Amino acid sequence: MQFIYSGITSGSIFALVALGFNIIYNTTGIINFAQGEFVMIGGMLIYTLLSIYGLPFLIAAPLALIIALFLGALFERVFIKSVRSPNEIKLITITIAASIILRGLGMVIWGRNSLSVEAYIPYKILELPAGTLTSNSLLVIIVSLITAFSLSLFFKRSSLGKAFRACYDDKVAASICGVDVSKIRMLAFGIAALLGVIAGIVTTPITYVAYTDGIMTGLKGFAAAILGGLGSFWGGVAGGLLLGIFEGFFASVFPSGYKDAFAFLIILAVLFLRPKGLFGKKKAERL
Amino acid sequence: MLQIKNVGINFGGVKALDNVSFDVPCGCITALIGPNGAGKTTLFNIITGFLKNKTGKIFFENENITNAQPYHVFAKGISRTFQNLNLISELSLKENLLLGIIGKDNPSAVKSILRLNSKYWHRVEKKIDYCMEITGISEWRDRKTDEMPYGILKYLEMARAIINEPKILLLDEPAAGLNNVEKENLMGLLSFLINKNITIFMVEHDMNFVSNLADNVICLNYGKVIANGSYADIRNNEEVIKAYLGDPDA
Amino acid sequence: MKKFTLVLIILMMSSVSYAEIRLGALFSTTGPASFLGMPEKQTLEMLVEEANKNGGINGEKIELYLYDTRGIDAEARKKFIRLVKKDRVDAVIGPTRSGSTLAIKELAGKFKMPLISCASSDRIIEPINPFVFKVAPSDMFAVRKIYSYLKDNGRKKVAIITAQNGYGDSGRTALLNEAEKMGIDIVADEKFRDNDRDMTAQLTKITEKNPDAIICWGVGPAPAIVAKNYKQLQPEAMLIMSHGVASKKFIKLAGNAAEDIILPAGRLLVAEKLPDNNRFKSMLVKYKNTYEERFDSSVSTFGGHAYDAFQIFKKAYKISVKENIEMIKAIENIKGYLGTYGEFNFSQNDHNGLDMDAFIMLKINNGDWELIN
Amino acid sequence: MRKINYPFLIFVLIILILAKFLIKNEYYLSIVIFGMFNAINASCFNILLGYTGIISLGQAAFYGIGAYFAVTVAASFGINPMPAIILASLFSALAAFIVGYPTLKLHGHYLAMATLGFGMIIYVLMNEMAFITGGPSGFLDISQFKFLGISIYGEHSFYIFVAIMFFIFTVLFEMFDKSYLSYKLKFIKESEFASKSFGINIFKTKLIVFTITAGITAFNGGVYAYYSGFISPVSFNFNYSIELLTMAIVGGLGTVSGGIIGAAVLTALPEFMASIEDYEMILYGCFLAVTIIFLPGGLTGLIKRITGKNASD
Repeated sequence: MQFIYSGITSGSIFALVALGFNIIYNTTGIINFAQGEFVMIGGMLIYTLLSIYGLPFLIAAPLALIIALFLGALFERVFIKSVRSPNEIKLITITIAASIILRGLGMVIWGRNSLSVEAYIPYKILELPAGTLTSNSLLVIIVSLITAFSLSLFFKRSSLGKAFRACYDDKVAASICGVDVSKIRMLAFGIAALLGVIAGIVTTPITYVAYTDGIMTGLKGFAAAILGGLGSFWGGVAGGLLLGIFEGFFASVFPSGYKDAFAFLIILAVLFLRPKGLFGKKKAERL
Repeated sequence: MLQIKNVGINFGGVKALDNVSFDVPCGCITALIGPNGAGKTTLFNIITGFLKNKTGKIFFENENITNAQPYHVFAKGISRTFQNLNLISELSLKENLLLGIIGKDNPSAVKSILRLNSKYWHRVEKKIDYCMEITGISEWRDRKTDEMPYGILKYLEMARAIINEPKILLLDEPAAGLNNVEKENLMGLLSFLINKNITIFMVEHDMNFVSNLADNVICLNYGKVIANGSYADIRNNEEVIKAYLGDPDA
Repeated sequence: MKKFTLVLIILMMSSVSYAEIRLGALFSTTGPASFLGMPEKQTLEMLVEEANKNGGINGEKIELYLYDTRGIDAEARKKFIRLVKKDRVDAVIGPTRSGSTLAIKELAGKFKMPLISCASSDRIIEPINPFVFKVAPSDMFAVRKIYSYLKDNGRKKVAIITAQNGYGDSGRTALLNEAEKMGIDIVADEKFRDNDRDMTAQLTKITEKNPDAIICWGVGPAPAIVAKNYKQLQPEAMLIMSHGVASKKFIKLAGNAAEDIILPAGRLLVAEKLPDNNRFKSMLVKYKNTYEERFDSSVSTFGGHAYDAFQIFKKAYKISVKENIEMIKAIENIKGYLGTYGEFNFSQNDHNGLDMDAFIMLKINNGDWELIN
Repeated sequence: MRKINYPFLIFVLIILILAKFLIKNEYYLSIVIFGMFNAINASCFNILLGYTGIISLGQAAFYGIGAYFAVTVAASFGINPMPAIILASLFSALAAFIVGYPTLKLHGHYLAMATLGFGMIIYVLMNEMAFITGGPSGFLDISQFKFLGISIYGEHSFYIFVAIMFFIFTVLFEMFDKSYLSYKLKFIKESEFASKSFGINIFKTKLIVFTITAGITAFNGGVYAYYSGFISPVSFNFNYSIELLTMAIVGGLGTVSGGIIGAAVLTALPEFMASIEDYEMILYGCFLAVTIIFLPGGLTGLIKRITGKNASD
């Protein structure tokens, strides 16, 4: 049973990263391979603000989020918008290039060691049926869920959120209806970076942060997004949680060295049986 | 020649095609008309194997081709054009024509890489030249497709569809987007093809074009065949008029 | 292609500068093992600078050629050939990782280039290659130290959890091999990846087997997560780590969870706490203080490897000049060198020169190391 | 169909021969050798992505399968290196066939994920099947490379062997590029819909291409294993697949010279940047980004634009 608790903890992070993937995918059709790097930057930012500048958490966290939003938008302007005659492959590669640059910057600025920050809430072990959970893990889960819910509200209710959805459905139509598609794309990257930084902030006290962390976080998030169905909001969340639980399950049932292999095997199986992911909807294609 | 029997398909509850049956007779031009969303292109896609129909059967020369793979359908001698062209913009006109033929002949890849089948390629070059000539696009043969006007591309698509010498040609709105001169030329080309014993089955909106060419007209509306006959019959059919002009009683 | 060859030709013609002693070094200063390679690099640069300030070796200045292997075998191979063929060094220190060392082990023999590795795998010196040495103690010694400690405390049922990398694998092999010989019963054998974020699943599985002790073998942040998860699950068993975490950074990462963890490590960590009559003390304290002062970060035993490697090179160079023998023979003649990891006694059949004495057992207490007997 | 670009092939040949005689330093030879290994892999990747539109992020896995299979089979059954490499190549092709059968029905990002997942699984197997592969510590028991009774050892003799192999593959790639097959693949890449309706069995074609490139990559991997004398899983992880992707894109997708130029530049570049260490990663990323943003056709496209002639066709 313990694997479910641990799976949900790591899964909720995958979910946040997967959401970042989905938001960018939906508005721009790009898979942003630098999404994991945003998580790394988030951890580094909160470390800098808390441990180096000594700001209180309640100032540091919002500040980090604002920086994230700005960083994401800048990312889009510098890397994505400047690509001439963009196509899928070029855009994927430019995000790979960007992730290498971000990683290099991370190394130069923050060094090679893993960094950690003090836990935000007092450490407590919660006894649950057939397992335990720490208060900090619970915080991760709660923050991830709140973020997902408020984001979904944003997309459903606010007019800006509706503009996002319009972009997803039909870019040309959206621009005709007065939606500034270019601005929406920039904002999409901003929000994706925001999600990454939130994930980075909540995980750093538990799992630390090092400049190389982004690659694997990104891949797991991508896997979660694909598992849930690329572009599907709640699919991404479910995919993340499922991936986390799968990993925990395989680690606790099979020789744990093989757990990643099994997790990816499940993803392959899902792709073969349901090529659009577990919760993905098939977008109607005109032949 | 081509028999459609009780074909039906649903798109998420909407009956896109409902119990459609008709024959496309050999050696003449059959036109499929109907308002937008009537299911014309859907039917084309079912015939060519891109969509799997839920019910009904399709026969070509008395052979069951229901739910066959697209390349099987093509190999039987059914060639088609598209509403939105589907040309390869990065390649030249000549190279685009190649697509029409290699899928049919399936020349050996190994021989091709080792350059052992030069005779075959001579024949192919000749065919390409011929098709370009009859469609009148020879002078642009080495130009890239993305720098050509729409009319030329339309002809290129025709050329690509006939280069493999099909038995039947499915044309999806061949006259759409062409000016009057181009339409005249197209009519000439289609008559020429009929003389070459190629059956033509086309979706077309331009009634003038249909009236001049079609021996046989089928009208679809809301996925159902509402009329089937000569152009004169169809023109006076009440249901067809209703479908195009809307039901005055409604 | 044209440009590429042009640059190649230019590079070929531009021969390198002329220093008296050329020392090559390969460390993994980027990539996943960079937090090991960095202190090694810093230590070596510091030592070379210091040596040159004091007139070099035998009055000859040392020129250091240092490259990053990025933790990749192929990169280590390329850079090693570069050191040998382009920079024409006299000896090479490094690489950081066992895999990278193994990747160039044979080449070192072929090029007759003395190589003093900072990696720990036994396969570096077994089978013995006359040109390849290592200064990191074998995992076997650490394992023996741990097992004898456990036996002394009457604990025989052991669960192991190792990292899925060269370091963890080499430790795991030693743990499994020595267990039989020393009568230890291994009840669980689990693994984790360096970038895993949660090991409670593996630890729960281990706990179900009721071991007396859990041995975690890994480097970097992952063992700190193991320590935290261990605290969370509160098993009966005691937690033992490897010398891979022997650095203040580990205590900082694991925080409270690091308390009471037992590990084998080099004396460097507890230099100040050693009794004054300890023959290692003065040298360890000196290195520790200079390093920490200069780089403003706490010393790690991995940096100590570079320290030992450089001292051995220095000694060997002096011997080889004095007695006019080859460098490798000179290294084999080094006896009784007091290094960060103990007393090195090289011989023709022992290219490591250390024994079980390399390790002492430490306990983490109040965020600091504490010697235990 | 189209004429073979003989000047290009002769140019490559001259460079290879010149390099043999001009480069005496084994360090530079080793870089050229690595460049050629990378070039073959990047060209295979280019055929997949640049010609056929299959995005395969699992190429490193095939490279690894080739390397591991060749040396383990040779070590455990006492087979000579060359037959072992050929067996490895066939085995990898078989693996590609089995994996490709379900995966190649997928498209775009889903295909990327599937191949990436395959790469991850193979990586885990390389680490965990220690009884065969030696696990994360690597595989050391590699015998000396012999071909036709000549033993090949050291940079100089390996240079000759790898250069010949590289040239043969380059000629084959060039012949492939000028054959109708490359059109067939380009049709598939540009419009699956149109190719399907003109009788091309897309799935079969893709499967064949995937299988053959996997075989070539594995062959290359086998030779690499013998050249390097030691292999460990880190050489065949996801990062290498990404490196191949960047090489093909920097060089220019859909051209024969693309993979070669990309591999040459990106193999040589880090060697020149060795002195700036910390900033190497940033510069590498910037170089990549600048190429993508400002050079749509990659370096090949740039060369074409400068010389005004076609470097590849």
